[in-house]
Amino acid sequence: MHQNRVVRTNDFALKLANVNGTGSASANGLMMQAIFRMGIPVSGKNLFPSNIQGLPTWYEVRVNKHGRTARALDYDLIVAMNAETYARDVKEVRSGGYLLYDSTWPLDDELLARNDITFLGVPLARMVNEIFNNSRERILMKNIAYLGALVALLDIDMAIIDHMLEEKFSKKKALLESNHKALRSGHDYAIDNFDCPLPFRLEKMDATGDKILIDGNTATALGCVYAGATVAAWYPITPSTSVMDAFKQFCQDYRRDKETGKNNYCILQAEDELAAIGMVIGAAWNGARAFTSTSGPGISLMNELIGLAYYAEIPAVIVDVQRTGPSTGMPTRTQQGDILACAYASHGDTKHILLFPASPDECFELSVTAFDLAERFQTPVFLLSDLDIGMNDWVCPRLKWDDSFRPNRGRVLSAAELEALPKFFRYSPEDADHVAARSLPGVHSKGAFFTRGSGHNKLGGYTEIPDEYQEVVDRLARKHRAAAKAVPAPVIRKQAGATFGIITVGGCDLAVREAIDELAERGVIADYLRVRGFPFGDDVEAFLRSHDRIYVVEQNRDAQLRTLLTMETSVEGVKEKLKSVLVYGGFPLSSRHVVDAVTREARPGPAPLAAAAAVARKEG
Amino acid sequence: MHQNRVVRTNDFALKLANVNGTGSASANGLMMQAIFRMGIPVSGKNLFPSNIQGLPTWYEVRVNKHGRTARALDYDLIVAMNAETYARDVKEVRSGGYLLYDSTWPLDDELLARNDITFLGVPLARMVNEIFNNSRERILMKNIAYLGALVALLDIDMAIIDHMLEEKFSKKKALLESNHKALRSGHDYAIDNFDCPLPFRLEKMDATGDKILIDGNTATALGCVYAGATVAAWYPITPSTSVMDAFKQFCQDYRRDKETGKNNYCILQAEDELAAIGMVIGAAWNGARAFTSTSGPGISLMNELIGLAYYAEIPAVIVDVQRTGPSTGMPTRTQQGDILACAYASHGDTKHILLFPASPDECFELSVTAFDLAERFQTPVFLLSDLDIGMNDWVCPRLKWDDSFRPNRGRVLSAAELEALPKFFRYSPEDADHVAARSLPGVHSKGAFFTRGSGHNKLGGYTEIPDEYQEVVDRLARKHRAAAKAVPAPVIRKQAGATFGIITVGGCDLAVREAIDELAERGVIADYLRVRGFPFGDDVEAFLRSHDRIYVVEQNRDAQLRTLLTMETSVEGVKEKLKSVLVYGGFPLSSRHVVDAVTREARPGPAPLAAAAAVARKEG
Amino acid sequence: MASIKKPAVLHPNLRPNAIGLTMRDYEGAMSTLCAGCGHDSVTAAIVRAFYELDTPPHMIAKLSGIGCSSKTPTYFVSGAHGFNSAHGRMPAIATGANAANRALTYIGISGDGDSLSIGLGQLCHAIRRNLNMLYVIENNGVYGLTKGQFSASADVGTKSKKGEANRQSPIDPVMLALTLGATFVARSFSGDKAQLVPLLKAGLAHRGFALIDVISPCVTFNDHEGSTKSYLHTRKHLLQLVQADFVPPAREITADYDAGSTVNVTLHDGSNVRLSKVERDYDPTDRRAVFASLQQRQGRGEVPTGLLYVDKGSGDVHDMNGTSDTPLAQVPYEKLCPGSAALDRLQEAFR
Amino acid sequence: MASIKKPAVLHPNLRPNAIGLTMRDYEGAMSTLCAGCGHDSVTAAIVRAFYELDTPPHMIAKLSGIGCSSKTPTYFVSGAHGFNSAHGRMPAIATGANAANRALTYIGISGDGDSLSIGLGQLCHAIRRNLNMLYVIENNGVYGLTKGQFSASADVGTKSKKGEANRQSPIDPVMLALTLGATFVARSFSGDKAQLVPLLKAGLAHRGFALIDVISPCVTFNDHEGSTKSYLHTRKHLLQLVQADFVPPAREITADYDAGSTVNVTLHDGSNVRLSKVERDYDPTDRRAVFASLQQRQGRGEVPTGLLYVDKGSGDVHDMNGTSDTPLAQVPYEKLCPGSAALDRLQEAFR
Ligand SMILES: Cc1ncc(C[n+]2csc(CCOP(=O)(O)OP(=O)(O)O)c2C)c(N)n1
Ligand SMILES: Cc1ncc(C[n+]2csc(CCOP(=O)(O)OP(=O)(O)O)c2C)c(N)n1
Ligand code: SF4
Ligand code: SF4
Ligand SMILES: [Mg+2]
Ligand SMILES: [Mg+2]
Repeated sequence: MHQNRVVRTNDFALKLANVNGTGSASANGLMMQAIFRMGIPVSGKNLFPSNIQGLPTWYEVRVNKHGRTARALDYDLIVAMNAETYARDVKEVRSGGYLLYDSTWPLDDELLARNDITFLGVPLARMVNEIFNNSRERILMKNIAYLGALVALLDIDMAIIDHMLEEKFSKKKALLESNHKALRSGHDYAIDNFDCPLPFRLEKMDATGDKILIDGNTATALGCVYAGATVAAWYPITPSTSVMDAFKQFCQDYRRDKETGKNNYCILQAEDELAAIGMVIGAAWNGARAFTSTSGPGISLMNELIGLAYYAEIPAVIVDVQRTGPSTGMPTRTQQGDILACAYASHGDTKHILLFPASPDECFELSVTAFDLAERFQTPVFLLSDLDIGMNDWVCPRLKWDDSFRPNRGRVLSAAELEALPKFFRYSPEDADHVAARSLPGVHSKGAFFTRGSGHNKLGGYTEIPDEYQEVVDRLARKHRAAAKAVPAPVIRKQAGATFGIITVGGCDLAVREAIDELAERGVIADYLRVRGFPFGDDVEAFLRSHDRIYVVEQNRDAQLRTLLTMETSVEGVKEKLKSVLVYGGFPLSSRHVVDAVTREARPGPAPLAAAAAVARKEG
Repeated sequence: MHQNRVVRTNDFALKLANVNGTGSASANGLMMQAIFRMGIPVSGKNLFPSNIQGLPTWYEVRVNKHGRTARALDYDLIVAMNAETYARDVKEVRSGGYLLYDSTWPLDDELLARNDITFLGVPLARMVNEIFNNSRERILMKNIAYLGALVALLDIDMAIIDHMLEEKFSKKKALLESNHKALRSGHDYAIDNFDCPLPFRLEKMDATGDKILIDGNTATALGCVYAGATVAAWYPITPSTSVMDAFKQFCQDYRRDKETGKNNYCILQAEDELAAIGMVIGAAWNGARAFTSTSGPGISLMNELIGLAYYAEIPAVIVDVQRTGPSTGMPTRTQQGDILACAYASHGDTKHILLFPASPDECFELSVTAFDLAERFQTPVFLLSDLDIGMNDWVCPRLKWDDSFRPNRGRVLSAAELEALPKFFRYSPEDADHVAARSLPGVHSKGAFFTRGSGHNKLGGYTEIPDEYQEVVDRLARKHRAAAKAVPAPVIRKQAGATFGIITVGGCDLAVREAIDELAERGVIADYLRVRGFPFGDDVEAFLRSHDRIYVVEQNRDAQLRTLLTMETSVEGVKEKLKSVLVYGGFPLSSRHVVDAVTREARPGPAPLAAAAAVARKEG
Repeated sequence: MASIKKPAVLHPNLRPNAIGLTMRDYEGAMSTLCAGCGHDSVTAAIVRAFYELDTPPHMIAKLSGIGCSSKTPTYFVSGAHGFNSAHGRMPAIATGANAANRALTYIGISGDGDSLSIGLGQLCHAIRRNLNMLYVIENNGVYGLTKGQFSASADVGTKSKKGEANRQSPIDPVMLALTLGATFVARSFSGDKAQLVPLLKAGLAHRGFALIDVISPCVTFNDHEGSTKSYLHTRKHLLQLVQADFVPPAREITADYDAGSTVNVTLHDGSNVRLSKVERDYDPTDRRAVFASLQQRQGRGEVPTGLLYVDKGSGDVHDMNGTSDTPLAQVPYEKLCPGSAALDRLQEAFR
Repeated sequence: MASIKKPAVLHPNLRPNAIGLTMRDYEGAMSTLCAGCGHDSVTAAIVRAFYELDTPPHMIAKLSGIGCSSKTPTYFVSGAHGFNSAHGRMPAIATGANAANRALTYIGISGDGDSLSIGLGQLCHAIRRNLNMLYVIENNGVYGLTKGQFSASADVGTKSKKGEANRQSPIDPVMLALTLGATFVARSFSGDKAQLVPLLKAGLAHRGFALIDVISPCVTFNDHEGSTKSYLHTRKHLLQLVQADFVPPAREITADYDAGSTVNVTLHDGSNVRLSKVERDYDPTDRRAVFASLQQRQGRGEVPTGLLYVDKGSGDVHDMNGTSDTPLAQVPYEKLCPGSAALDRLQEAFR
């Protein structure tokens, strides 16, 4: 519980309740960006519905000078712009907090019936109706008006907002004009009617100078461009669509040949996901770096061909921006529910390489890695992102690029090498990674090879003979194990006096690290490991070995990461060591979920936080 | 090693090497059936290629008076009718054994260069060419001619063969005539030229009087008919195709309404497996018992809709006649490689009910169970058969049917019940199984319900609210666990003084039980458990608890059953207890594989059998 | 507070129909689509069609795939069972449902993405089977729910909101259906309720697969200048080739009409569809002629609408299968299980 | 000992072609299909076509799905890269392959099951994209490899080996392709090598999607009396509408011909296809006319063959995409990576 008599700078959370399709997103984004430009660590989470217009949508902003910007679960201020959800929204204001609402029409009392919070009524509708005539404009500008009020209430730097508006509408003077009017009216009303700023407020700092504001899907697309991907095939699906939108944009900017004006890329909007993965496999078979981006339902549809790529040993990069399953599930909610579906995708004995980015900057880094691994190990590689990472803007370190980087294309024989060979055999000899060299079509007839998903021997010939068949699939198993050394190492944070460990993955990172700090403040000391790749390497095994009790924090119901850690490591008693903390309601993880789950169990240690417990019941 | 001076009755193995598409299958089947009718336990395994005509095919027959009829790995007699594989086939005759070949043309000596076996040359081509003119007939009758020779060599009851031919060709006198001629000529040649019968031979007994000869796919189809399935949707795929062929035949025989002549069934040949499972889901949604049959690749393609059925809680019965994967793999070879693919099919958090028949009679029994479980738990149920069970003729106990059986349709509300309800909610209230009642279209408008694969709350309404979503998926998890009490109990065979356990599944049954007997004979005593259903019940857990060392014998590379046993039971240290015996070359399991693997490890105990070790290297 | 409310589907009058239900009884939940979305008008037409057909709500099965269009079954006939299935898979699910219970009236709502991309194969095979259902494609030339990518029905040259022109040749569901032997093929426009309602009724009464391709503009992503699926463009180029009037079984066809310009088709249930043709030489029962005429007109950029082709001759899935009249889902188990005696007899063959 | 040997594909002569290769150099592994299978004749024709086109084997990419027909790429041009992929998925894989390397010659072999059932959606969309490849359907009206079920191309009334008659209306790949805007549509017969070879050559030279529907009887499961895809039935009803002669770029067209009965089409690579028509009024370049004429003839039970329609006008995937001439798979990384400077500049937009 916060003391709200004293002033609290750069440490609060607010939530904006809107109706989707009313233009609130841009106003909210503007505010978040402004805070970022003030140099203050901030996060913005867009909790939107699977719908185009008219349903409830929320935008959560958390400001924290220490960079603890995982999702917060109680709010100092809620901007309630949606009649439908108003009742629910009021409840979520923390005791002592504030609620900003449109006071154009009087609210019936029971909606104002909380005497532990402060109601800030702003006649937004009336204000914009006075200024604007066009009804669409009135709807849009109302958002800018409440933004104006927030500028005053939170001490957002007005100059920065002005500047951003000018950037945005440099070519649309009229719009710029309207935005300024709306902004001022909101601002001035707040100044005149409330004592601004509120006890919790902003104050410039310089914690973001070396940072950027970017969403994971854009970063992934950028990674694919820098990795040298030339063929992309996809079928639209939330929340992965923006990966291809961004890839297309970047290609138009960077891949159009200066002289010829021709394109050094080919993006194929496939008829479905079965076709999309087929196109990727065909392109990779032919020597291009190719990828697809999709979400759960697409992974299910790709199952058969993923097995083909695995068995015929064709590289393929599959970006899975996970959403809440099963089936159609909740397309605009986040989850980490495809871990097993990807690790073992397809019928028969199959095992795949997985990469787990935790933030947009890692999406950039690991998407490049994905292509190198796919080509080095001649197999499908999954980049397992999620909606929270992929579609929300995150504050991250500037992306770096080393111009000396050259892609690892794996073992591919040149015309000369083929010429020199007595005879080419596709699946032998194998190298230390248990990978054999491949030949590409069109290079040399000595490299001619007939690729098949049916039984084949180590020479590449068709076979139905048991030991010939086994020789190949056994090598595939060894090859997968060999990839453990090649996938990115886990992130490990040890603390003196740690009594247990916490393992997590992907987007849980921030919340779990915050939880570890909070726990430490309570004297509950834990080591931290975040896996970044599967198969698991020695450092994961070592961590498992060196801790007797380990919490596995992940966002799915069935403890999928725990299953992988149990079955795919060789640590004595591993299953018994691993306890699960599972949060899978569809909203991003908060440190509270973890702190509560751990304190509930971890002895010695204080009793669980009531609030957290409540929260956990409600969302955890 | 057998002593072949002494006479051995009803205990030997032979292998017939043929070319597919030459009619050998029917001759070989005839022989196996004759032995069966002689009252002798026998098995016949058809090892055929993924091709229609011209490639190598083998037929293995094992005769064993004790009913040990799992696949044998060394052969007392090989009938070598295929030039292409002759060299390989000769090698497989056990030392002291016999090889029958066509001596029409002299064989070059190095093909006869084994002095530890006896070569039986029969001029088959010449014989049939003398009798027949038509070239197709000559090809076909050659098979009957070697059958004739075998009748003499093995003491097959000629009267029985004659009788079977009469049954078979009662309407085709000319053909009957030819068959008799060919049969006699082979028989007489053997009598005149060899001292018949061979030291290993047949002798009538009465071990099969209460038995039938049937393949698993036929039995499965019969089970579906008796279960009351009315809608079947499928797409052809080896080795599952004969399930639908048989279902169609049975429906034509039993499901045509006497009065109206109309059909009480509807078989839909779908355009692919995605459509097939869709049709099953649609039919089940509408209240019919519906099923599909497929193999690995089909399971991969059904992934998305399996998740829909799981989440929307629609019954569906999926017969997976497993073949060797991954990808197209070896379509005419057996494997148990889809266990995990089925258990966790589809993206997101999903878990399914699996049934594991070990023989055709269990295919019949469990296919009936599958429909009851699918409707009781309102979820997809997989019947995991395989090529060996599904396509080979097995000697099994007669199928029994209790006419008092009535299907368990699960909780379905009648018009009256709906009328009586204040209001119908699809997903509550739940019963002890955590199942809620469903309503069927067309029954009562009070039962009207909008089924969806998107987020829904316990009332059945659309939701994107975390705790409403969780409430439903948490119940689904409980529902799956509840099924553990309902799936068929495992088969357990304990022995006094057992020092360890062996767990297996499906078609491994015979070979493992034989291995356990052989081990016992060597003083290595093991308890036996065969799982028949997933989720696992208390008796599986108890068995795991009560043994410190347990071998899990299964036919796949990645120890999929072991994974399931490890993750889906709550037994302390279970992972460490379980050791794998994996045979996955595509041919059925033999006791040798198990005996060898166990003796290699099991201390105290004798050294591994050289032969077995060799075999294991070659096929294990 | 801001919140765009959409009116529930309109119900001009509350006069009960033959089974005593008012139009309101055929409505569904409030639409969550964008204000002005063509799909909402189609919904309204469907409500009226069922109301006028006096169909008992619980005897209706409404199915869909995934998409804005596929959401619409929620918005009509709440008294009917509905199935909002998976993207592109509704045809197969409808096929299975129909196999299990032939007594229900089946209506499937899909979109151009749902039907012509991911679901194309299933749509084509449902047509082949002449599945007895009304299949409505709410065709807007884009993927609405995923925010405006071109769909396979986008015409060559049509522009995206960003101004990009489509270059791939479109799949025309009408031509495709005709090629595949569809027995009822129509095209309409969400903005033309007068035409749409009788078409829907005829399609529901038709035994076999009735396809109605409804141009249904997406106001949010494809109603701009340069789009060939906008309200404006459709209104401008739309041309009603055949006007269909639906005459229910009971009612008898009065009023003489010009035989040359009118064709009367009696459907299996005894109802009649009276087709008044704009052109004398257009024969909506001659597949080849229809083909030629449509190709010609569409070649000219026209958008011919109406009940373009109908053939009541051929049988549906159940006719081909000889299924019993009792819905399979309702055949008593006693009739389905051959019993132990039969099993014993049968097993003699397994010896 | 019994073992049915099939002759390797015949090679009448060993005369080297322009690049010094003999027919034998275009052969593949020995066929494992049934003796007499139509597919083997198609294989032989393909061998000759490539030989006569002087195509360097390693510049050929041969792809297929799954089925007996899909096995055939193993049996021709062992010097070419091949991909026997998954059932019904070859079109997508060919699309990706083509996107990565536009310099190769693509030939896809499929079956009626592979293309018209499980693969129908992908085939239709490959046609829409006008993917630059020759797509051969070895059409036998059944699923051969799974032992004789009816395929979607089985005609109404055709009988299975067991004597059952098919009742579902067939999908005709030729009509389908025409409806979808295919730019090269032909039909032939495995038994008519003289017709098939020039068609294959023209299809390979055509830039865009060239579809050849080859009636290729299944001797084992669909060559019996009562089957409309048997050798006998096909020979009896086959009618060559347009006879195509292929004239390679170099060679010039000599000999004057009757302008009314002959059309000359010059392909992108400069080669010519000379079409001699059986009927004066048949115009293989007029889609609508072709449609009408085919519908009429097929209505009479005829099986029109030849290069039925050709349109060299429209562009392929790469034209629409404006892809660089260098195959994407060969563009050096330096041209693909924008580098660190660009990244720094770009990130100014992310502040
Ligand atoms: C397997 C799968 N892939 C992709 C999606 C994402 N998706 C939802 S709706 C849709 C397209 C909808 O377009 P259309 O059918 O034309 O409907 P509209 O929204 O235009 O009415 C897509 C691609 C999905 N739900 N499932
Ligand atoms: C996903 C999948 N489903 C089913 C099969 C089984 N299957 C193999 S070939 C085939 C049909 C082949 O028919 P067609 O394409 O006409 O080739 P044909 O053998 O007649 O030449 C089928 C159903 C498969 N291999 N994969
Ligand atoms: S996005 Fe388009 S299709 Fe979807 S609801 Fe809005 S207007 Fe309708
Ligand atoms: S089964 Fe038919 S299609 Fe297959 S190889 Fe034999 S003849 Fe050819
Ligand atoms: Mg659309
Ligand atoms: Mg075929």
